[in-house]
Amino acid sequence: MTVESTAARSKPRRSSGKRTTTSGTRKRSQAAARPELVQLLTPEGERVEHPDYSVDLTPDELRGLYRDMVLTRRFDAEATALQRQGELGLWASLLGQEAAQIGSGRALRDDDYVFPTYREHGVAWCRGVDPTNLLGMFRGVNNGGWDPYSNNFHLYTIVIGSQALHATGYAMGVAKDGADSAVVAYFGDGASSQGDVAEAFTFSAVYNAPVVFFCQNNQWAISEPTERQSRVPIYQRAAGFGFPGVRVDGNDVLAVLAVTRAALEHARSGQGPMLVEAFTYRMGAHTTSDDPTRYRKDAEREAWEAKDPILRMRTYLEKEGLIDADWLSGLDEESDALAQRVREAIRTMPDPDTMAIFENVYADGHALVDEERARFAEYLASFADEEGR
Amino acid sequence: MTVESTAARSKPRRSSGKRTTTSGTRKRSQAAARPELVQLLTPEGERVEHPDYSVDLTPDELRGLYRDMVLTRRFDAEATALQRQGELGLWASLLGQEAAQIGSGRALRDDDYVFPTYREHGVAWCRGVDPTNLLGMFRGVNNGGWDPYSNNFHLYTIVIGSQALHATGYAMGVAKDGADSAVVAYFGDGASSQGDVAEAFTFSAVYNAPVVFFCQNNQWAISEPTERQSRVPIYQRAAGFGFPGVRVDGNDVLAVLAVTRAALEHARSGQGPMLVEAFTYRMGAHTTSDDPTRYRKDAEREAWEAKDPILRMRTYLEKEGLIDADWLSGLDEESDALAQRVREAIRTMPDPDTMAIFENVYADGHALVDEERARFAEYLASFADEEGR
Amino acid sequence: MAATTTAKTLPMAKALNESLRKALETDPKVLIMGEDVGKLGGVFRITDGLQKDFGEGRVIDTPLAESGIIGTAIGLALRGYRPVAEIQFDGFVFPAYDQIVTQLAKMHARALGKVKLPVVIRIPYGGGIGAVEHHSESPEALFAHVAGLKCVSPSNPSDAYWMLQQAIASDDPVIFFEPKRRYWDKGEVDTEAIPGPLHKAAVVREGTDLTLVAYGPMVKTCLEAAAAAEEEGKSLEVVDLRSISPLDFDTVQTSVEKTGRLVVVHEAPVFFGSGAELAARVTERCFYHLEAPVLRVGGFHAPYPPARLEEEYLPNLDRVLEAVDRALAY
Amino acid sequence: MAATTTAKTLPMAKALNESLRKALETDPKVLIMGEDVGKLGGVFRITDGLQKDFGEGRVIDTPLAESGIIGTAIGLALRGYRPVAEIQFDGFVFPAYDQIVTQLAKMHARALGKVKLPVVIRIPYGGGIGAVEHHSESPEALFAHVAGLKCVSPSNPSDAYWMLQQAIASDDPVIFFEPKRRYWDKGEVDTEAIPGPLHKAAVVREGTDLTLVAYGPMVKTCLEAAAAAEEEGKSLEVVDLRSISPLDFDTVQTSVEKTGRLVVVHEAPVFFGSGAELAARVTERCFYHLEAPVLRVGGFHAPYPPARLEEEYLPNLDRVLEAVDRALAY
Ligand SMILES: Cc1ncc(C[n+]2csc(CCOP(=O)(O)OP(=O)(O)O)c2C)c(N)n1
Ligand SMILES: Cc1ncc(C[n+]2csc(CCOP(=O)(O)OP(=O)(O)O)c2C)c(N)n1
Ligand SMILES: [Mg+2]
Ligand SMILES: [Mg+2]
Repeated sequence: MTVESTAARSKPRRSSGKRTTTSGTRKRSQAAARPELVQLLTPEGERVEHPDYSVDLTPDELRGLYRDMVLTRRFDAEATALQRQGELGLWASLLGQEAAQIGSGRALRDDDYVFPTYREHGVAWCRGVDPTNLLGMFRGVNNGGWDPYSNNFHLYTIVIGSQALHATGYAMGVAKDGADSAVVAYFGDGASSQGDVAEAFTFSAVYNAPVVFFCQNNQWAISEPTERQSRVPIYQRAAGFGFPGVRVDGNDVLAVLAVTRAALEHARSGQGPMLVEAFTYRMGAHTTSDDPTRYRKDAEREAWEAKDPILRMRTYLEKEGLIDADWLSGLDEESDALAQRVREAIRTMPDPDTMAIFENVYADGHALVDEERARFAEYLASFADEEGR
Repeated sequence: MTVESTAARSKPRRSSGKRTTTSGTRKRSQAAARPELVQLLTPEGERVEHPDYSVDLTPDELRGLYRDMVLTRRFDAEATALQRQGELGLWASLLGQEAAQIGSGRALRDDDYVFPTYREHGVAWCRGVDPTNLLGMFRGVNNGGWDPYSNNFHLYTIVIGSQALHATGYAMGVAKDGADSAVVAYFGDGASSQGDVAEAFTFSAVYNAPVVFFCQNNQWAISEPTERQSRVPIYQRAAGFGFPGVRVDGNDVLAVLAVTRAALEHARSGQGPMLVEAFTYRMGAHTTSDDPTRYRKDAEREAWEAKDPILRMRTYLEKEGLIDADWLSGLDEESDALAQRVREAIRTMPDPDTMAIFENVYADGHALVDEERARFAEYLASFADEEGR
Repeated sequence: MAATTTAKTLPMAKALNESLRKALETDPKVLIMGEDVGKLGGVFRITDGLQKDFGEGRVIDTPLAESGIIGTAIGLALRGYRPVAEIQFDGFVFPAYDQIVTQLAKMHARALGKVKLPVVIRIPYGGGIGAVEHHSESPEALFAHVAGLKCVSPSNPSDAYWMLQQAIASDDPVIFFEPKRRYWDKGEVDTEAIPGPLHKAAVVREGTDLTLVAYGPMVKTCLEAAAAAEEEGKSLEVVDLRSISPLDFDTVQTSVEKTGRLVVVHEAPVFFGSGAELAARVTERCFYHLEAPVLRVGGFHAPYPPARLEEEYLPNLDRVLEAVDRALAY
Repeated sequence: MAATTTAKTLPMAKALNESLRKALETDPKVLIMGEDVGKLGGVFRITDGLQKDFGEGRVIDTPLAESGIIGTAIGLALRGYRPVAEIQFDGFVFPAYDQIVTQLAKMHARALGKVKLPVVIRIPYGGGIGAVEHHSESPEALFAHVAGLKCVSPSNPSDAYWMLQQAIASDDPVIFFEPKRRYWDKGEVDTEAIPGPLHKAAVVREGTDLTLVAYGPMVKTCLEAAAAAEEEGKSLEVVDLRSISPLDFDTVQTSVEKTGRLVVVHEAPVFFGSGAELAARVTERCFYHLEAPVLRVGGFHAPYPPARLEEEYLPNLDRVLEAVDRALAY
């Protein structure tokens, strides 16, 4: 019992610019006509074709995707290191999910709006959110340090699945406004079990809201494998709500880009929601607090390392002669600079003022907050007085 | 994009007893090989065949189904009348859904367990719950007046969809016990939008729990048509969670019986959950508080009257010569007797004792309840004293 | 508010309906959403006729899923809309509780003020209408405890009209508790008046011996109790809180400093209810003025009983007066 | 409980683990369910090793859906099981709130006593561990207000062990709040002792000038405050409530009748918190004994702050002593 995706019919919108045709190296994907997993670049770095999805990118665009993935990974590694050094209380690494995030993030238009989980550092990067801003909540200086509207990138949401409904409501608003932008809700394989995600499917389908549900199935929800959440592939969930679902190789940045573009186009063109399941892998721990050795085998990780999203892209670019040692060492320098910038930023990141506890609880104020703020200020002042004596 | 039901493969378990073969009057259902709607008896009272589902019933069994439907409808009409007379605060009529409820109710074994909504009076009848017991909560003397364990029929649940999870948990327990019984969760088309129902789908699929989700799609959730809940048929929801769904003509008691038996067998035989969508119609108001003229046309109701579940069965039984005027007038008498019994029962139904407010709040007691009970008793006694003076 | 030429006499249900109509007319960003709010006009007809006049795009029948209603209302608010969501009955707000408590209440703070959540959640609440389970509850304490939410409850048609206007105009999420048993009580509404602040309590009857504090459905009960007490020569002041979060302690304090005694009345269970907060704070503020402990009259620590018991269960004139007598006996 | 030969010194986390192990051993109907409770042993390792020893049929990793966890636990209980459900963190209990409040809490009453719901919901709660949003909250008031639930919170390893045994043995639903910042604090546990009643408070330090009341994580803070106050010549009595619903007012009353002053301390926001209920009821019971109003120390009416502010936000020794001074100044 399989559910065919109908996403294929809406062709991806092409970005302008000169293109190189790299079809010389393309092969048809090995599987039958419409394989379950959409793939355009094999783990070995070979371009393959898919009957429904394609991308046609300029060398600059191709290099750009690689650069995005490398920088994102470097930033992520730096954040993990900063957590070990005690600069962050926690870090949720995206290691292994770079293609899923950069591919989808680069499919977006500026006027699209994104609702992330807590792990979408690569998408944030594509949206232009300053990476150091992402660190605030993990350091414990705030619960989300950026203005969602400046990059159309919402705050990280920790309560699993709840942002799927926000995305749906936002998309209902987009449709009401007559805008042709789209909204993306990111969530994980674990989140697919939450009632809120199902309700988001229902609302978006009933109102035909322009929202793309982007599920990064990284195989694990902390210690639980995806089979604990579903006994069939997650992308199939969509059909029963009346909209298409598709599974894409989440470690293949080209395929993710192509599929997300198609899904966004589907949404923009008034066809309503679509579910993209990016089949990927969380190569690291769930967060820095987690110990994956308790629940999964090294062999599994090793198998997935062979499908690394960055490696395959590099192999491909090299084979195509699109990058060389010079370019790569330039990127290395850029990575180092980014890492250093992040390190410096964290060390100079100010602690919040104590009285920030009482700020922004309400937009229009609240008598009790005012009273408690005043009393607490007095209380704190009493120590200052004592010290002052 | 349609999702094929796979329910067909598990054949219904046949009940013992002598059977009449009524195939002489059977025709193949008009639609193609596997029509979306499973039907064994047309609105005109003609037996048709279905490639996947069949029933083979004795004349007594066939008459029994008719009798059940007639008595249930009569009880329901009486309850509606009692509400008008002020004996009940509210009544939720099942008018039009008799086949869905009797067909599924009669498919059950004694050791199966049922979780109803607030409208399953026909299922309660099949379970042997005294109909007058159903009136308690609508009269306002209790919130559910029967012992769920004596008939394996749980209390009515008003919070939409929540019982789907109870059914799933109960079924997980059945599986743990190694029992071969099954559990049925009833719910409506509106309920299909609730997150709890989706979570029940997820849990039951993941744990392979022996539960049948029986959705009576009566076309309306109060004033909202089913399209407000889903843009595809509800039975299709199941496939995306990894289990079969099937739509049955909910006004065809034979088809409902056949399909529910197959679903129960599916569950019992270790294949996990199954979703049955009984396509039916709420012929009356949502409840006695509702005014359907505000939101739906008479014509719709009239169209459905032509598909009445009781009429078609009567036509069939008469055509087959299985019932005659005598039998029918016997049933009339039985109906009148039932109605009278219900009327008498309600008039003698005692109001609860005031102190019942404090009863059964906890199984093991609670100091505050004891304190409040004592104080309130004193308070009430103070009036008695005054009056006594 | 004194009657003027622009005042009309309306039942509370109609006042709410007119208030919603006004909001829809005035601000194109205002949306109404909920179960059966469209053609049916809601089970209490509070949204009667609005979909017909403003269309399905502004008055939205939703799927039957409360978390979905509030979750999408949040998204709509983020997009610049001002959703007014209806929860059909008090007992059905809980599927949405997570969205309300972890998202709606906190998002403004989470965003360091960068986003606003002008969402109103209308909840018909309380008992006294002979309904079945889940249709008569008073869950206000479960919202008042949560920072980021405001909670109000009108007791009369004029407040219903104006407080709803103000709630919709507020940039904060407001839980708007409508005393369903008072929907059909009539009162004067002046739609041209200039209303007082949303979160200020009102002394609705002056007195000198004891202060009765209530909100929503119990204000009427307290006024009746005060009238009955007067016949016995007791002068009770009645304060209509109107707002439950924030609580207007100043008004209560002023009254208690005058009367020296306080009885708080609400339908919700007493244990961990609004009366506890009032008792605690007023005792702290008026320790030397109180001649008796603050007494509370409210629901018991038990599920709301079946309808045939609700008359005994609900605080009524007798129970209020019994507490008044106890307080006066100190 | 005094140390005996059967006592061992354990951190609270391990005491809870042993208590669960004991329950699984003793009663085949006991089940453990929750997110990551299996191989991982829970994010706090409270269920460490249990799935290995009792199998996947008794220690059940669930899909990521809290309403599903509690809803299926209810069904399992109806089938005769005794589920012990783990909610991973305080802030994630809200998706299950509807099942807890409208189903779990009421079903026994709804069935006129015909069904029992022996479900324990374990919730690691409270702050002080430097966590991100939703991982440091104290939502106990939101459960205590609801009839049909019992709420308890141990403050030390021995109580953790025994109260969990008793909660599992109870035929009522129990919300079991585990003070996560005390998981690693060690104490003596005598697994052969005969424990006192689950819902009785304990005087954990005797004193004469003022009573400090707390539960869970704040008991230690209060004991430290009492020790510090002693150096200043103030004698504070400390009561560990242990149970939040029911509250053991008798023990508190006895103490307050002796000391004449009461300060209640909890991490949860003060507004509509446990302290309000205690203040209201104790004032009513001890009106003529109280020489000062009951004062409350707790969280502010604001979302739990980011970790770098929690030290200031959380009640600590200084804030407790400041309230003590204020109470003594009356
Ligand atoms: C409602 C809720 N329950 C539990 C948690 C704790 N939790 C945080 S992440 C996580 C697993 C999420 O898995 P998945 O959705 O697959 O996303 P991933 O972390 O793999 O990216 C859990 C259980 C939470 N944040 N919210
Ligand atoms: C959680 C919840 N929300 C709202 C309601 C109010 N309500 C009662 S019945 C109903 C419609 C149910 O429709 P459906 O599931 O199709 O069942 P039907 O009444 O048609 O049998 C609604 C909205 C409720 N009981 N529970
Ligand atoms: Mg995952
Ligand atoms: Mg229906």
